[in-house]
Amino acid sequence: MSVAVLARATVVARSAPMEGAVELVVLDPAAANIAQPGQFFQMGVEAPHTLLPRPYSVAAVDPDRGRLGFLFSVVGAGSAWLSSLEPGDRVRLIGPLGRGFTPSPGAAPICVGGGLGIAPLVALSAWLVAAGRRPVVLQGAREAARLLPADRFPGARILTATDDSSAGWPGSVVGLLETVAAREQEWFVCGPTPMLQAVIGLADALGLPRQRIQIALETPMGCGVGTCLGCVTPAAAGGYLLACQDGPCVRADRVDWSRVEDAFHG
Amino acid sequence: MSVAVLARATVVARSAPMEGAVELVVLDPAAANIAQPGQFFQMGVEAPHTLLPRPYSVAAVDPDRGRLGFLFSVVGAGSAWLSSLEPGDRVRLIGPLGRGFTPSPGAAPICVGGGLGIAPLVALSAWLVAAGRRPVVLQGAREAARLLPADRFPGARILTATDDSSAGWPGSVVGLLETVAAREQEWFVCGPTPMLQAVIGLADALGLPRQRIQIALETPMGCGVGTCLGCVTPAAAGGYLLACQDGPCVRADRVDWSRVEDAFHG
Amino acid sequence: MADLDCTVDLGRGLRLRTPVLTASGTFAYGFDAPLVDRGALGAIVTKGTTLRPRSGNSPARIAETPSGMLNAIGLQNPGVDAVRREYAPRWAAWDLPVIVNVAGDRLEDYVEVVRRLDGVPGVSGIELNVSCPNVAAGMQFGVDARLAAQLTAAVRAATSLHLMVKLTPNVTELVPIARAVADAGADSVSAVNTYVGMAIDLRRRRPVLANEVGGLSGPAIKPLALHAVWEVVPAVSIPVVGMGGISGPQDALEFLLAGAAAVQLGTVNYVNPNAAREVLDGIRGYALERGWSDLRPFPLRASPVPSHA
Amino acid sequence: MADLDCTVDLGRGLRLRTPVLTASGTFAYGFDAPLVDRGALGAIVTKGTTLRPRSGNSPARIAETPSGMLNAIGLQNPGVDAVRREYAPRWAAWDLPVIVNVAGDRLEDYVEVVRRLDGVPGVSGIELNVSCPNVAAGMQFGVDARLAAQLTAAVRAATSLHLMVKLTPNVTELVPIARAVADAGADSVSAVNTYVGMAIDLRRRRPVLANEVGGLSGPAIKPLALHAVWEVVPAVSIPVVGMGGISGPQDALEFLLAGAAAVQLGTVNYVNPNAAREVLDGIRGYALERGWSDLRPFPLRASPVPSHA
Ligand SMILES: Cc1cc2nc3c(=O)[nH]c(=O)nc-3n(C[C@H](O)[C@H](O)[C@H](O)COP(=O)(O)OP(=O)(O)OC[C@H]3O[C@@H](n4cnc5c(N)ncnc54)[C@H](O)[C@@H]3O)c2cc1C
Ligand SMILES: Cc1cc2nc3c(=O)[nH]c(=O)nc-3n(C[C@H](O)[C@H](O)[C@H](O)COP(=O)(O)OP(=O)(O)OC[C@H]3O[C@@H](n4cnc5c(N)ncnc54)[C@H](O)[C@@H]3O)c2cc1C
Ligand SMILES: Cc1cc2nc3c(=O)[nH]c(=O)nc-3n(C[C@H](O)[C@H](O)[C@H](O)COP(=O)(O)O)c2cc1C
Ligand SMILES: Cc1cc2nc3c(=O)[nH]c(=O)nc-3n(C[C@H](O)[C@H](O)[C@H](O)COP(=O)(O)O)c2cc1C
Ligand code: FES
Ligand code: FES
Repeated sequence: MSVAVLARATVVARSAPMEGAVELVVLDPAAANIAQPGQFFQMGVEAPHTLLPRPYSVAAVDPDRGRLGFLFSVVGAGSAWLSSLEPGDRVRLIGPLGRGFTPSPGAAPICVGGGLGIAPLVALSAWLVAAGRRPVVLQGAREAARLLPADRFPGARILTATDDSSAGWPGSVVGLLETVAAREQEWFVCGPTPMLQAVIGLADALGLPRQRIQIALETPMGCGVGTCLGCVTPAAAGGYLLACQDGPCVRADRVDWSRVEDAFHG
Repeated sequence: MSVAVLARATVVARSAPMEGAVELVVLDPAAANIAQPGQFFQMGVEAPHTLLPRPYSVAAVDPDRGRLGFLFSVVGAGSAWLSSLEPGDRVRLIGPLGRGFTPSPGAAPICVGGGLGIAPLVALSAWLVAAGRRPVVLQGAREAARLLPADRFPGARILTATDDSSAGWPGSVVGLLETVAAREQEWFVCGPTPMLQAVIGLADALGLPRQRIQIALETPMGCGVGTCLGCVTPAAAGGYLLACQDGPCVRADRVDWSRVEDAFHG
Repeated sequence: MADLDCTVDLGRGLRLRTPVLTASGTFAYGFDAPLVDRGALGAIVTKGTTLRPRSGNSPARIAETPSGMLNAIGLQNPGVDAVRREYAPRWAAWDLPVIVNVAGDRLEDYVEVVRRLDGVPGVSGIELNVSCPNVAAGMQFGVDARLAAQLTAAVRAATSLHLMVKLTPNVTELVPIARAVADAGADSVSAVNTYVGMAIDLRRRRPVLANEVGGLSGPAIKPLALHAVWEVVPAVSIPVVGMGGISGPQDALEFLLAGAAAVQLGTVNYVNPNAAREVLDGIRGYALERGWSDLRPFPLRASPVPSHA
Repeated sequence: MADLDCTVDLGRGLRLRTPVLTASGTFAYGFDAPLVDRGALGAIVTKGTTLRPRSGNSPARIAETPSGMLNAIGLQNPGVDAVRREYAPRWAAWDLPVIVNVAGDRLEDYVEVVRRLDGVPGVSGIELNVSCPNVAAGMQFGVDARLAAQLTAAVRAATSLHLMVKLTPNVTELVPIARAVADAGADSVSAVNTYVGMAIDLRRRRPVLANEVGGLSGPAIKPLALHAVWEVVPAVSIPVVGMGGISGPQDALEFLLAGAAAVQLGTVNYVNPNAAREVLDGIRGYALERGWSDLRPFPLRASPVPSHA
């Protein structure tokens, strides 16, 4: 926790790598030096009537050039404001925050991303490749145009699924996961709640222990650092996990999935 | 009143014609066709936590090219946001609103502007020149760098005053006015309240009837159209004038200057 | 596309073609906001009107605050006689009902104002402002259930017009007051008026408003006003007209889901003259998307059984 | 440049080196906000602490609103015993006073919590949260002068620590309640807690918060909170600690001018971890510009004569 920094970072690039998504690259050397895949940043927004910073997973970490990449969709006033930033503009960043993914050495890493849930997995895939591993990345989207191009995952094996069958596996990314799932794997998952629940169901059916699944949680956040107690997800041990402090990346066995329905806002 | 239009106008130019001021030129053909010197526009601002539109006098009207010019200083969140607009950006405009200046045919027109109070007088001077008159423009500012260049008043006789004596008359623009004041004149005045009061004092001393002075009022505004009753200035007839509906340009004899102290916010 | 039946029957003959009204004090007497699309409106509510003309408070009367504004106009208005003589005849020619917002210090004054408006062509209803926080003693009726009921009953006896009572939110418990005015004969309640607030000028070292305190309106108060409506709706069996901080269709929809029969738009009129049209279109879109043919399916919770229906 | 004496004596031994505190529930127990410059702080106020641990409300617990946020955390906390065993010893090593915010449903629970904190090294004061709007019956003490006084007196008898009573603004009249707790032995009052509000999810057609209603904080409420402080200050002869929507130096200065002895920063901590430092610097700048050597010249109005000084 205590390594997070507060920066007025400079935007160095903005692009639209796929439909419905914006990529923002910012200069924040202190943070780029320490950020881990799965961690997030609180990004200050200066849109009318907004107040709280917006949490975003880091999608790319480049310590050499001091850069961080974020990948997001425009859903409301905050993301709309962020998407209007141009090179040279400044943005307030607090981070890196929370716990990232912690891949274990043995198991075969499978990254499963639904929609913009792919964002933290881009960073994770790059990290795994740099560590000499060969992750399998399963990317699901509504349609082909909303898939991040495969060249964004150099060194990884990339498989895709689309709801409208316009590319890759026809249907849900969980269906695709089913086709490659095996017990000796470790899954890293990010996406909407129904998808997470389907992944848990699949693992249970397959006999893959839940502790071999790491989920990047997405909840409304106030502080991002553990002081507001706003970002809770039901814990298997009773009570709640804080997405910002116990997560966002948590082992799936730590979550009480039977109580999870209400935990997600978006 | 009923001619005001609502537009999402496109910014066509932004510049800094003098220190501490920004000039914004926008495309709003319907409004440019009808705006009169002394009228104002409500400009929508999209800065964090702001709500109300900001009133600005029109400083230039170019019906042929469908353009309006505004001249303003950055004093708070709204004007800061407006000053960040760039060509191509859009801004919400409601106007023209209120009553402009109404020069009478006979008297010699003297325009007296203090600080950014010069803004409406730029438009007025241009209008008078186009009508074949030769206005005298007295411009006061803190220092030389804060004076709008004389070439912004083609066809007018331009005199300046600076508080720090760095250009023109050393001291207040009212002192300068005193040097040229004469009974057969008509004065058009805009500036901070103490300056307005000094002008009234000078006219009274000189014997220039107050109805020969037109003041562009500046008050806090809610609606800009006469529905909120927020923009009041004490009226000589008792009760209040509405700056947005009875003004902003009012004859000085209609104002109760003895009660005016509280009428101004800025 | 099938269209939506947007009409709202507020009772006692006050039928609105749309559930979108303008709020008192933000539309004057209906003559000064030409940019607003009247076709979107169900009714106009006028500026608070008193027995005698009032010149209102000294300036400054308004101040912006974060996502809000303070006002302390002090009920500047031409008095009821000017309203019925000069404005009402013009309203009578409109196809848009006008509800006159009535204010006063004393019960007798309220009654007299309402009496003078009763039966005047062009006047379609009364909104009783028991809550103006800006006039000395103006709070008294609205914060006390007994007094509010007394006032409502007295005014009720003086008019056959639709009587809407406007609640002030500056109370510990709103529900007993809403119930009391309903029981005393109000045909509807509107909620809410402004919240008491202030601002201080750092440079001049004094309150920004000459009146020191003022009423807060605008988006800032929306969550508070919505909660007020949410509380009042199940407590009364008369229609509740919701307002407070509505800045666009989404806010208006929240009030309708909370059970408001209609909404009033206030401060937003200053910011966006298109708001009424956008709100109406937003309501239409939301309802039609769900296959509704009128506004009845909106409330999230069932209404209480009307006690005097 | 001459520096400013920023110390504030809140009474009963609670002396602060600066008038800038963190507000309850926005700083947890002081261990989780490393980016905040503690050098700028006069004290920390902890999360509301109850007799037994509480797991709090179901999510969603927070929602953004225009310039504000709603929260319904539901007093998630580890209970007083964990606080005194695990946290207090760490606080004892700090040069920063920690004020424990205490909450409960029953008078006996409050008293017991306070008793267990009394004399614990590391605990420098109590802030009595009589106003948490999120727990069933949590409103009862704070909205009634008699009950608030009763609670204050009972807690007063249980501790020799500085006792700050935190007022809820969700009342018709704040002054009688402030007076009652002052007379019952409070050393200071803090004002205000959050305002009750709500938000509705249009897509899911239900309240956004699982708890339905929540407390509104942030810049949106600043004009309301400032007014509350403005009202309370001249009514009591004990220090008033102001809060509600302070987002930077200018807001804090408004509260000091209104007569607050110190300010608490809440929601702003989420938005800008530098806020406390910026607020302190702003206070310094304002005072030094005017040639003041301490904070005493701030209030715009003279204080009432202390009744028990
Ligand atoms: C740890 C974490 C990492 C995230 N990483 C990404 C990412 O890499 N790419 C991406 O596109 N999105 C990501 N999200 C979701 C992203 O934070 C929201 O889409 C964003 O906050 C929406 O803000 P808005 O103003 O555009 O939307 P609005 O709906 O206007 O926001 C209103 C409020 O709700 C909150 N909110 C709305 N949607 C969400 C959501 N899905 N999750 C949490 N809070 C929400 C906002 O933060 C804000 O406080 C992440 C969320 C979390 C918690
Ligand atoms: C009819 C009219 C014409 C004007 N023309 C010009 C012009 O041509 N050039 C120019 O530089 N300024 C002009 N002003 C002043 C201008 O409106 C303010 O400087 C501007 O509103 C400040 O907004 P802000 O957000 O930057 O400041 P803030 O201080 O943050 O504004 C806070 C609130 O106070 C109001 N406010 C602040 N200062 C003033 C002021 N001086 N007058 C009225 N309201 C104020 C704002 O509108 C806003 O509602 C005019 C004002 C009026 C009434
Ligand atoms: C400038 C102004 C004047 C107002 N005058 C009145 C009034 O005369 N009578 C009344 O009942 N309410 C009055 N109100 C309150 C509004 O009708 C409305 O209740 C309040 O502003 C909340 O709605 P809003 O947030 O949409 O503005 C006034 C509000 C404003 C902003
Ligand atoms: C997430 C959150 C939790 C809070 N928890 C408490 C609490 O436990 N006890 C309490 O007295 N106040 C609590 N508050 C209220 C704050 O201390 C403060 O009174 C309020 O937020 C207004 O100040 P602000 O606008 O600066 O945040 C909480 C506020 C927030 C936002
Ligand atoms: S976001 Fe505040 S505790 Fe997690
Ligand atoms: S600004 Fe609203 S009446 Fe003039």
